[in-house]
Amino acid sequence: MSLENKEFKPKIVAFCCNWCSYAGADLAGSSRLTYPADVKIIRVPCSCRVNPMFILRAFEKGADGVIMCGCHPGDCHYSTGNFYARRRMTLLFSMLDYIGVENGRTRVEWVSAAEGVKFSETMNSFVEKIYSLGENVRLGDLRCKN
Amino acid sequence: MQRIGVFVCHCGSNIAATVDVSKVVEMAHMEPGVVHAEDYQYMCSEAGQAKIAAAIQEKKLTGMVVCSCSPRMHEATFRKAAERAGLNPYMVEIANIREHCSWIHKDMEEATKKAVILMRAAIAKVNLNAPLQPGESRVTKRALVIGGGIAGIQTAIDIADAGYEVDIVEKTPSIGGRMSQLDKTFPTLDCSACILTPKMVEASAHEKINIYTYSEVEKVSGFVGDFTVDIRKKARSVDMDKCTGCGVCQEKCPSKKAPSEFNRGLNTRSAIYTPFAQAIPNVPVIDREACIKFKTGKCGVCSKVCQAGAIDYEQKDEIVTEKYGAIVVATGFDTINLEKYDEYAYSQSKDVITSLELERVMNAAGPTHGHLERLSDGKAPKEIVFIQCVGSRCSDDRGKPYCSKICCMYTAKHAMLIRDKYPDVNVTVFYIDVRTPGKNFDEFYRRAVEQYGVNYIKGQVGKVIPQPDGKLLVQGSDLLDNKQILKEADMVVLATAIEPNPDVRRIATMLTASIDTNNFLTEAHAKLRPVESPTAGIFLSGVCQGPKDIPETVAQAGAAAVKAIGLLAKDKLLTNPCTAQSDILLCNGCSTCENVCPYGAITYEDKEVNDHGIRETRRIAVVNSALCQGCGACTVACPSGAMDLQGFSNRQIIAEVDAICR
Amino acid sequence: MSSEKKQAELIKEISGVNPLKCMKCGKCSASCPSYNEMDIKPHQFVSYVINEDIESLVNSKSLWKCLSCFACVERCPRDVKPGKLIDAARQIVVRQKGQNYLLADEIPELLDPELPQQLLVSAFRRYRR
Amino acid sequence: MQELVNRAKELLADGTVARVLGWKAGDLPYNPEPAYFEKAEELVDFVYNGFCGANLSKYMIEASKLEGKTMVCLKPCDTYSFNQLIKEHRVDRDKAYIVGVGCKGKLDIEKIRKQGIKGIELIQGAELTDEADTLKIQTIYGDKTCAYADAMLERCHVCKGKEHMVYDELIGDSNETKDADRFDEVAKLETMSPEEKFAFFQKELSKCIRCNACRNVCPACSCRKCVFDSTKFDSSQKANVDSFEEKMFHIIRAFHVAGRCTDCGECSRVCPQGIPLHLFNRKFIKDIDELYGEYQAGADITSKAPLTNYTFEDAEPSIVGKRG
Repeated sequence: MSLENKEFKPKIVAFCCNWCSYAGADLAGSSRLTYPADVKIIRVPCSCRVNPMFILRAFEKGADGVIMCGCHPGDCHYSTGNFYARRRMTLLFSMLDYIGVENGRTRVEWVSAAEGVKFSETMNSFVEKIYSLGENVRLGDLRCKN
Repeated sequence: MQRIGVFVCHCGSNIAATVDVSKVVEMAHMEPGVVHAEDYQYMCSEAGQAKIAAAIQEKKLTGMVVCSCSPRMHEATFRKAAERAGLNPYMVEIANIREHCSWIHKDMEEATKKAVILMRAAIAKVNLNAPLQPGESRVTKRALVIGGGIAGIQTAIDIADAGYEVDIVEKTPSIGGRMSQLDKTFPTLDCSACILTPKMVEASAHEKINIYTYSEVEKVSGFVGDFTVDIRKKARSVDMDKCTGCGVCQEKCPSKKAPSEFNRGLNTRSAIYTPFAQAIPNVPVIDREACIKFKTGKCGVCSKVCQAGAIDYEQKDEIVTEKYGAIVVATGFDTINLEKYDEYAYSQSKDVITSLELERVMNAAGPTHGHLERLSDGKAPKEIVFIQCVGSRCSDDRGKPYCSKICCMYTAKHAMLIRDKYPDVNVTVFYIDVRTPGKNFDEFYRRAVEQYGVNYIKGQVGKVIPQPDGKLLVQGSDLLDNKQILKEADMVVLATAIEPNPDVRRIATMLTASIDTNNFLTEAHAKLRPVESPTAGIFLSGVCQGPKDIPETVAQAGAAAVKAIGLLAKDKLLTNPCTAQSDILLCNGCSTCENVCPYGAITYEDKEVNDHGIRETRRIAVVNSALCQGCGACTVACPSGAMDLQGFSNRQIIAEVDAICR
Repeated sequence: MSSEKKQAELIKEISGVNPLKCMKCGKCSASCPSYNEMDIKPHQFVSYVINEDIESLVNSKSLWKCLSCFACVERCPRDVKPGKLIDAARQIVVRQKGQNYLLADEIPELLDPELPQQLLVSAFRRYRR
Repeated sequence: MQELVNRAKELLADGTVARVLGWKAGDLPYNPEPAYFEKAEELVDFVYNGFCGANLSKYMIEASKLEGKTMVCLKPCDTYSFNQLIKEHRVDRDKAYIVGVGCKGKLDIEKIRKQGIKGIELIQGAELTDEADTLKIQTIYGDKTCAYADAMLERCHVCKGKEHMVYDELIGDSNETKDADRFDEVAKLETMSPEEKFAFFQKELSKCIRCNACRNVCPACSCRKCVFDSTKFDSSQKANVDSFEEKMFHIIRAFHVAGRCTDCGECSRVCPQGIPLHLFNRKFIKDIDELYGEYQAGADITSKAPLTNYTFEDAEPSIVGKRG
């Protein structure tokens, strides 16, 4: 299979907190609100469980976009988790931007358990963005690319 | 290597219509560690669970993945099924191929591919799962209620009625709280003392309730089910056991200049005092700041007149240490300081008073014995102006950004009571909005207007100007008539914003209970867990959680009691095993994790370690798994990766990432 | 952007005020010493800006009756500061007149014996920047 | 320097300290190295001059475990690191007798070499007590001179100041050497296009040989075991086979020290490949200052670090795209 012929199918990892965003994704599902199958969700207890190393790891292994979703600030199940997550991600994304990684490849969105619509809209717009950016060539282990 | 079983559910056609389940089973066989894979119509059914149990036993599974609906739906079901078949329930992982896959994708090939990837991620995770055992911790069958107002009293009575021991800690010399200072209550206008006093008596007479008045919580340690609390019993200088409450000491005390806290400083009291007549306990305290004996060493009148010999000048503060299973915070509120509101002339004129002061003025036991009179000259007022929202709904630092909730109703009550008792007095209320959501509340307010002729003007007051003749010139605006109003009044009453008792900050810190920017205690969930603090074992009762009127406070007090009873009824607590653990060999002891833990679950201990032959004592983080709720904030804050979360470990999540990006 | 909207945005920018914070309590109007002289009252200023009717504002009598005593700014519980909005509307008028700030020499002939002294002081404060 | 040696002898003699942590001369005129001295006689080898750039704070982690106190010589910038280590419970303040030594800017031999000065035999003017602002360098090709300021380390041009944050006594005066803003370089990179940024960092980071010198010298990288050496993240010591390894390593290293890095500049000083590693740390410091308020790690031992703190109104991560 030659590279040129291959249709670009992005790999997108979504980290969702158990209490709000994962439930929001469930609601999107039960409401049959579609979004592309390129998105795969990993359940974490809280957005503050997401280590920047996980995000870099995803890119290293060939992810084209990574999105993290959590409870809205102030609504965290653990009361303060997403506040820490917000600072960590802001700094990490800023660093990735600084070394020249397209900034659209990373995103944080706050999605409550009631926001199935927002979840699906968020994923649709994120996937669209990743399609427009194309394959992630600046980060990633080239051995993982085929 | 794990022996993993994969169970793919059709969920009728919910999954099977979009995902090729047999293909998923086929792909499962190719994954490392998988020794069994099958699909079935409904995995959650009795028959489905039986299949799982059979596979666990026949194939000696050490882990399993169910590809089905959301774990939020059936994770518990499958974990229980696994446990019954002898597999540790935490060796079960769910691949959500319904909500996150079959329901949102239409193309079968695409959905099947995704389902396979989700399954692979779950298998990769299960490969790294370890059996977890929920911990157990014991429950001390005793509750502590901090604050002896109506909220604390109600909570204590409800818990005690369920058969559990309760201690109330109250800072002032008597229980009763703010409600004891009120004259009448809305919307029924019954006398506050008449409904409160029986409750106070009931609490004090209850065999399961023990009341510490004139006492404060000094130190709290421990965790849900097993708190240890130090209570400081301040020296009363009066022996509680000997005192008969005859009151002679108060009568004879020569020092009578101390401002009365109960009457909001509107009059004075003696140095040895009970705050009010119905005080419980009916034992006075000596205010050592005001007492002549304590200031000069001479006097001792009270000791001489006390026939019971109860006066004890030598008494010292005493620390009582007690264990509790649950703690209820009921610290209540105070009115805000009006110092920064020059324009209302509160500190310039005695005739500008707060609504709480008006309660005392209207009360028969108050400074004016219930006569409505000006505090400056004792004259009967003819024009009274009420100003609403003083310090509430303010975005600047002079006031509070929130609505204090109770002011609209008590102002209507005051206006109505005055018009009822003194029909010749004109009452004007300047309001921004009249907020009356509550049973019979709007009807109450309408009665004030329609039946009692209270003059409501929409518009805030800009300035109150004391006049040389003692009158107060009120300059306000009428937004409906679009005109500015100048009104001469004899008395101005300010509906002052309420704020949480300032002590709550100290208490919240001790309890590691979180508070918001306005110092109100935060609830575990704004809608679904409104009487619990995010810190396990801490419950919230009354205004410490947010502005409330009496019925709401009592309702919340009961709810807090039920939650506390629910906890005390258990002999042991099973703790969530998905907690953080620190690796003794990796931990730096740097305290970073402690700083982000919302539950105060992390402490540090000097531990002897053997690091590949190097024996030394190191400062190591220790997680109290009874307190840890498993958020994982510490695991990311930890620079060395020593802190990890069981059930969501770094390697597990990385394995999922790798599986998805494969 | 329509010219009305532009002007309203300009007022917000000059004054640094977010009129949407107003809770319509009327404390500004209650505090205003020039209230009776005004055709558009201080609290109404806020809604005029919200409704983007700047035309009426700049043509109102109120614009020149405001003493800039800033009682409304001091007392506003919501940080909306109607006085600043009025100030900004005046600024717009001045700018429309070709950026010509008042020269000291021109003042005597402009003086109106009715004009309150405080207005003059505040005018100096503002235009000497 | 003599004053330092004399004081060290006194402290050793009266038993206040059991050892002295300073620098001893290396085999070349410009490579002194950190050293312990336990006896007065050993102090003949003690040096303190413009080439003593090494930050001795990190050595105090091990020295804190030894019997008795250690006299440690800390330059003003080193004291920030020491404070940060106190805050993280890694050093024992009671085990240290801190002599705050004066500093008039530390020298970078690479900068001297870049001026074409090779075959160096002797350098004069690098002593703290030397008044001259020129270095006299004796080489096998004859005598050369070099302005002191031109030979200074990058970090000294953006010096945090000549105050010591923590000390028991002070010896020697310091000079104000700051003549540039420490965020200028970062700001310049920020304005580049993504392609230019990527090219810049790709070029710099491809030089990395994963020798771990930056990690070993960094006082904030004081973990007992680095995550890159542990099995916890499946990231341990992998072969240096692709372009991502270094990026991951350096981003994570900078992230792990974000909010804790005092900007001591040791990482850049020791990098054998000359990678400007401080650009990573400073980017985080700049972001923290701009987004969460100015914060200098090590300026005190009580304030909350930016990554263990928050406010409700904190910027959203999307600000990264909006700043342009």
